[in-house]
Amino acid sequence: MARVFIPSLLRSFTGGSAEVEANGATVRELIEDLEARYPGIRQRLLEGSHLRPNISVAVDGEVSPLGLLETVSPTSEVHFLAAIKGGMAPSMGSLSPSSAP
Amino acid sequence: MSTQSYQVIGTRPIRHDGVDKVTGRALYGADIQMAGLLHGAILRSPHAHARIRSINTSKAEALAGVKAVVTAADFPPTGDRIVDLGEGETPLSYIRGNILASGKVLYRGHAVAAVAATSPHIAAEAASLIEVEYEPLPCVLTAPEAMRPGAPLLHEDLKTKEFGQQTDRVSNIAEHFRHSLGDLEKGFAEADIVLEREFHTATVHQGYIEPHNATALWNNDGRLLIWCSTQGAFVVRDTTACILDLPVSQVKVTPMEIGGGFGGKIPVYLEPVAALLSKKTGRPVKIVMSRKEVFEGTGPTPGSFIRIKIGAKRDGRFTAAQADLAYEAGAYPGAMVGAGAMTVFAAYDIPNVTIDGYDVVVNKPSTAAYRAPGATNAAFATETVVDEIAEHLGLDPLDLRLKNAAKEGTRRADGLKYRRIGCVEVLEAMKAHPHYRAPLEGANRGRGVAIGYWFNAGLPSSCTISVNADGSVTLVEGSTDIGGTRTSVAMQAAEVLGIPAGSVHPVVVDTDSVGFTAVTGGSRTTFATGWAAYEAAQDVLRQMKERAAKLWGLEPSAVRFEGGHFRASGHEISFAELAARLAETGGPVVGRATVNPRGVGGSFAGCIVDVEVDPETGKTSILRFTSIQDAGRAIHPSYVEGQMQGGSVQGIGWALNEEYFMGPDGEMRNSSLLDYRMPTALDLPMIDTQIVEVPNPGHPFGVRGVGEANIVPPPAAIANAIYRAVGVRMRRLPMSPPNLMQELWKKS
Amino acid sequence: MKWFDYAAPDSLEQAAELLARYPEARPLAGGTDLLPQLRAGKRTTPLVVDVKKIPELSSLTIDEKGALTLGAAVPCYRIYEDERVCARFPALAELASILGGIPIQGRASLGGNLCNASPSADAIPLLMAMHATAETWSTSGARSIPVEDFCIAPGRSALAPGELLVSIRIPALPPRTAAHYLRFIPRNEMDIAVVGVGVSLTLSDSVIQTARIALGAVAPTPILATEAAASLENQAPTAAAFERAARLAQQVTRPISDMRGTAEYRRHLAYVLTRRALEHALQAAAAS
Amino acid sequence: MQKKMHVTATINGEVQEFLCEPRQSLLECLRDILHLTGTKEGCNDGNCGSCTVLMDGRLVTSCLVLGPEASGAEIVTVEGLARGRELHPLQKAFLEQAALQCGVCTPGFLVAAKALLDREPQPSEQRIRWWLANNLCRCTGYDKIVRAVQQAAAELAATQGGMNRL
Repeated sequence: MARVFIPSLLRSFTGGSAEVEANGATVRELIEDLEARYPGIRQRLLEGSHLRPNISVAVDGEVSPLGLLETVSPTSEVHFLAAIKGGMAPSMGSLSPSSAP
Repeated sequence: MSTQSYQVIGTRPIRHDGVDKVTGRALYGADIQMAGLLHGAILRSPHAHARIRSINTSKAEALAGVKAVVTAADFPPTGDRIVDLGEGETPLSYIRGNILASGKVLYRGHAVAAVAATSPHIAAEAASLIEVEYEPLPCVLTAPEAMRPGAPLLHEDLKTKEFGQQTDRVSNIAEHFRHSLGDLEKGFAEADIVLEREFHTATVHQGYIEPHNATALWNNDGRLLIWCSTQGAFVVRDTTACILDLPVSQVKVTPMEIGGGFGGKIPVYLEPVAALLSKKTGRPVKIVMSRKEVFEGTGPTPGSFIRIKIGAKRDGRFTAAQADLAYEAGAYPGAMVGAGAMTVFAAYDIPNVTIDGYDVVVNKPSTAAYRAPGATNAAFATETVVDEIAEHLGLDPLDLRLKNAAKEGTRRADGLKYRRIGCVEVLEAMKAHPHYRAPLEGANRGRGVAIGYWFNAGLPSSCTISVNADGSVTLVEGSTDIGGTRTSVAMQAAEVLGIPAGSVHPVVVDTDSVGFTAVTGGSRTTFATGWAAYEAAQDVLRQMKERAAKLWGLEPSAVRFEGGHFRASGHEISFAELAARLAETGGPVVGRATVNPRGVGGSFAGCIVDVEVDPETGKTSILRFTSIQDAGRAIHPSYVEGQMQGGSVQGIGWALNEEYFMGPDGEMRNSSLLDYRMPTALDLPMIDTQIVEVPNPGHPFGVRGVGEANIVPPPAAIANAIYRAVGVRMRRLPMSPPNLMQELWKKS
Repeated sequence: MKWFDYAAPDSLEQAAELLARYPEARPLAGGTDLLPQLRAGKRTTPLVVDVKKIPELSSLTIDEKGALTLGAAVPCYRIYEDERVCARFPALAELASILGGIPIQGRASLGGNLCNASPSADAIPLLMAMHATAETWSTSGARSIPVEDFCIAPGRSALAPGELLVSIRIPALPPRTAAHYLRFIPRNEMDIAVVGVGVSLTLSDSVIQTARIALGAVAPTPILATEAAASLENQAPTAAAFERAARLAQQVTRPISDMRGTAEYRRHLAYVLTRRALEHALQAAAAS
Repeated sequence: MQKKMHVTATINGEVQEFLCEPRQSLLECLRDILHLTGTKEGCNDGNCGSCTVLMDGRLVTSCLVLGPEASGAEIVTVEGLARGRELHPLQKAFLEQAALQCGVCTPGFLVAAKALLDREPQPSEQRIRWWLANNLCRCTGYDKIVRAVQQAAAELAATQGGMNRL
């Protein structure tokens, strides 16, 4: 199972644990598995079927440009990070649609 | 990572755009001339915080030569939306609000209305004839002030977010987040020494010499054409399309040469306004900011309040560290506090860490990135506390840093583990540098050191490379070239193709003519666009091997490329010779690539500085300065050195004199290059550099971004040097003569 | 910038006539203060009168008594490139070489610096210390105004409407006399004085015969520190005497706090710079 | 009545005539009327040096000169430094020393440095810094600019101050 690191502000869902385990071949599947174990956490990570715009995911230490589609192996380390506004990667031009309803 | 020796990489060719830039031929945004061109001017708020009661434009419209006036009312009626321009969810009203204020003005200099006229003088005069009735409101100018309960609110609808989750708390705190690692209490309990200090840093500006400018033509076919000075043409395209509610394909942005950016030319200010004026007049409209507008109406980098607490064992080993970072976002959410949190302890391996970040809105211009945004503020705090710990424990400041230095496998407080980094190598190079051991004699002189980190960005870049029959290639890219990246990108293609750098002709093109490319920022261009050029060159080679195979009647797999020649058993043809025969072997060869790379390698930079303080005036002079940085692999060492020198001097300016000097009414009192006091040639010695190369395993040539980390250490290093010179610890930036004198008085 | 007309008269009479006809007209010498002020809207004018073609304003002469008459529009570089000025008025040449950067010195004049009447003007404290007078002309004739009486408020001079500054007259320095201007700026160039001090000392045998001390940027106009100067007369030029004079000079300051420094800081600098300027002047006077 | 003025000036060796408003600066005249856009505006109040030109052999910031004041004057801008296809030694040195990054301050620096070398062919580092103190560069930290001026001075000395001195 992949090791998932829980940011401090979401640890209320994991009973205070900073590090949990979850299954899944992709980040999307991993989140589904996390939701089964820690109900409510999905809603803090996803908005509809997308990763929340303020959250990015890192697999094995690399912030992934693929997000939910990124593949995960059973030995992976997965981090959910508060995406950083201004001056950081996402603000410098993304391929996101120019507007969302 | 290849350890082969390179033909092009590491050499110092003349930059491709050099002749145009030394002869005055290079065309920057303000140089645009076109038939029927109108000139725009913007009316800006004289209040830091006020409700707009009414705007009367009739007198302006009546002035001879005036062709149009626009206000926020001219935006399409689609303002009540949440949008995502890669900054996260943001109300469109915030994005538009910073372009032209609606309802309220939130800082002095906030754009309220704009005019297009037949000359810049008439436009400016007309703008002054627009009558705006304001209801002034109390303003808040610093983070601690704005966070206080009961503080005047900038946005009545702004509710604090905790890790992206909206709460019901209405306040000026747009966002709070926390990184934590280990057990903080346990870590401090283990420490033999715990120091806790508070720091204030002033708002500072990037200070690029070319003011913002934009020219727009809303063409009769409905397409919006824009020429401007920007770090990212695609960002301008997407943002302008979003603001004006247009499909992105209806906007074409042509990036002109850019006279400096440093992060400050990522946001959009003028383009949508010029577009609205063009829409009303049917003519192209150019707007160029004055220097005062640049200071008051664009995005400086946040002022901040920082509290740092570090615990260490007697032997110097850090056991715990805590940081509170409150950064001033300016009028709209989005301070660089996330990056500040990521970098505040980034140079150290500390087992127990908690970092709290606060993004706080205040009545100042909406902040923008500035070279390693957020990191310089944070390092000023951390690196001066580290220096104090070294003093208390009687350790050499570099030994203390080396003892705790982050290395491959170190886990940062945000959870990520470092891959191969050069922190230790940079510290060792500092220690070994002759400057560090050179005698420093004389009264009131001192030497300081500090280290800084910037993590760098990847992000998408696209390139095409067309092979010319004369053996040269044309490289088309979307990265605006601010400091010589045409050349550092071209050199990577040249290396792959086995041709001289001068045989690659790089061109930076508009948004219709190249694939999506993110901004020139985040130290990413030589890394990511260079990588795209590498991949496009590989694509060229693959196709040319097929052509060679066709010439020789072989399978492409039989053809090798080495030393600039295609070879197969018994056959050999140079790149140039084969280029001349493309027509007969199937037509043109165009290589293409688009990358969105992982493998970004962060960069560490350190500096050693000697200062002399005049204890009677508080003035600090820089006697000697050495900058040392891990470049991964230096593609063009002269321009790597140039980045190190430029970043260092911006750091020196930030340390010593630069600040937004605000009156209590929110007026910037020093909004000119006379009183903002960036360093001149006469204020500096030569800036010595030493490039450290710890190749980044994530990049084909080992490149790390070098544009930013160099600005991070100087303020802390200078503070540490000042302490050794005159015995006072400076915890407020700038360490200007009056501020330093204040501390000297307290001491005596 | 609002529209204005431009005229470049080539005689004092023509200029005076224009200034009489357009009381709001602004004379233009180097333009280094006037143009930024017009652009910022701090001043408006219907007519800019370029005075550089008027011979009296563009001449630099030293008369038989050794007095210097410096045309109001003579740019700084002509002062420090003039060997006679460098030899006889070295402090003035040095002042001209620190006023703005080289391109500013290509245009800016001490006359303009005086007429701008800024509390922090670099030229004024030194001119005051050197007993300079402002020579003016208008349709009602010529007059001579001591420089210490020339500034009446920030940005306002004693010039009457229609009156033009023609030249600055600086008497010859007596033997064993030296002047010095010292200012404090955070950068090493391109800055406005946080405080500026102009001094002159005349030595006689082993004592100071006369002294003059003027300070800039510590009051609404540059001021003379007469008591401080008087305290030096007939005193040996010792560190203690300079210290005492500097403290007295500090007492007459009435500084404000602004982006260039607090009132407290300015008062402190007034003391430090007065002391240092006197030390410089002493060395120069002793050597002369 | 608001009337434009007729100005005749020698610009980069050629006599030029143009009409300008009295309020237009020499900088505006060069850029907007004569389309000599090599001279840049950075601050419009004489504090950045990007618009530095030579006027009758003297360095001036062209933003602080009114167009009509140029009447009869001889102006040299960055466009006038090269002799035909031959770059001025300063231009070559700036390229070889990588003394520019964004390049927007470069025209002003080149003109200022030329004025210095015309007067002081062998300036010390301190004299170079003194002469260039009115020109702000935010990219380079000045190090490579100072070195480029030193290189050009050495080259000019080697050519006996002859052919390349324009």
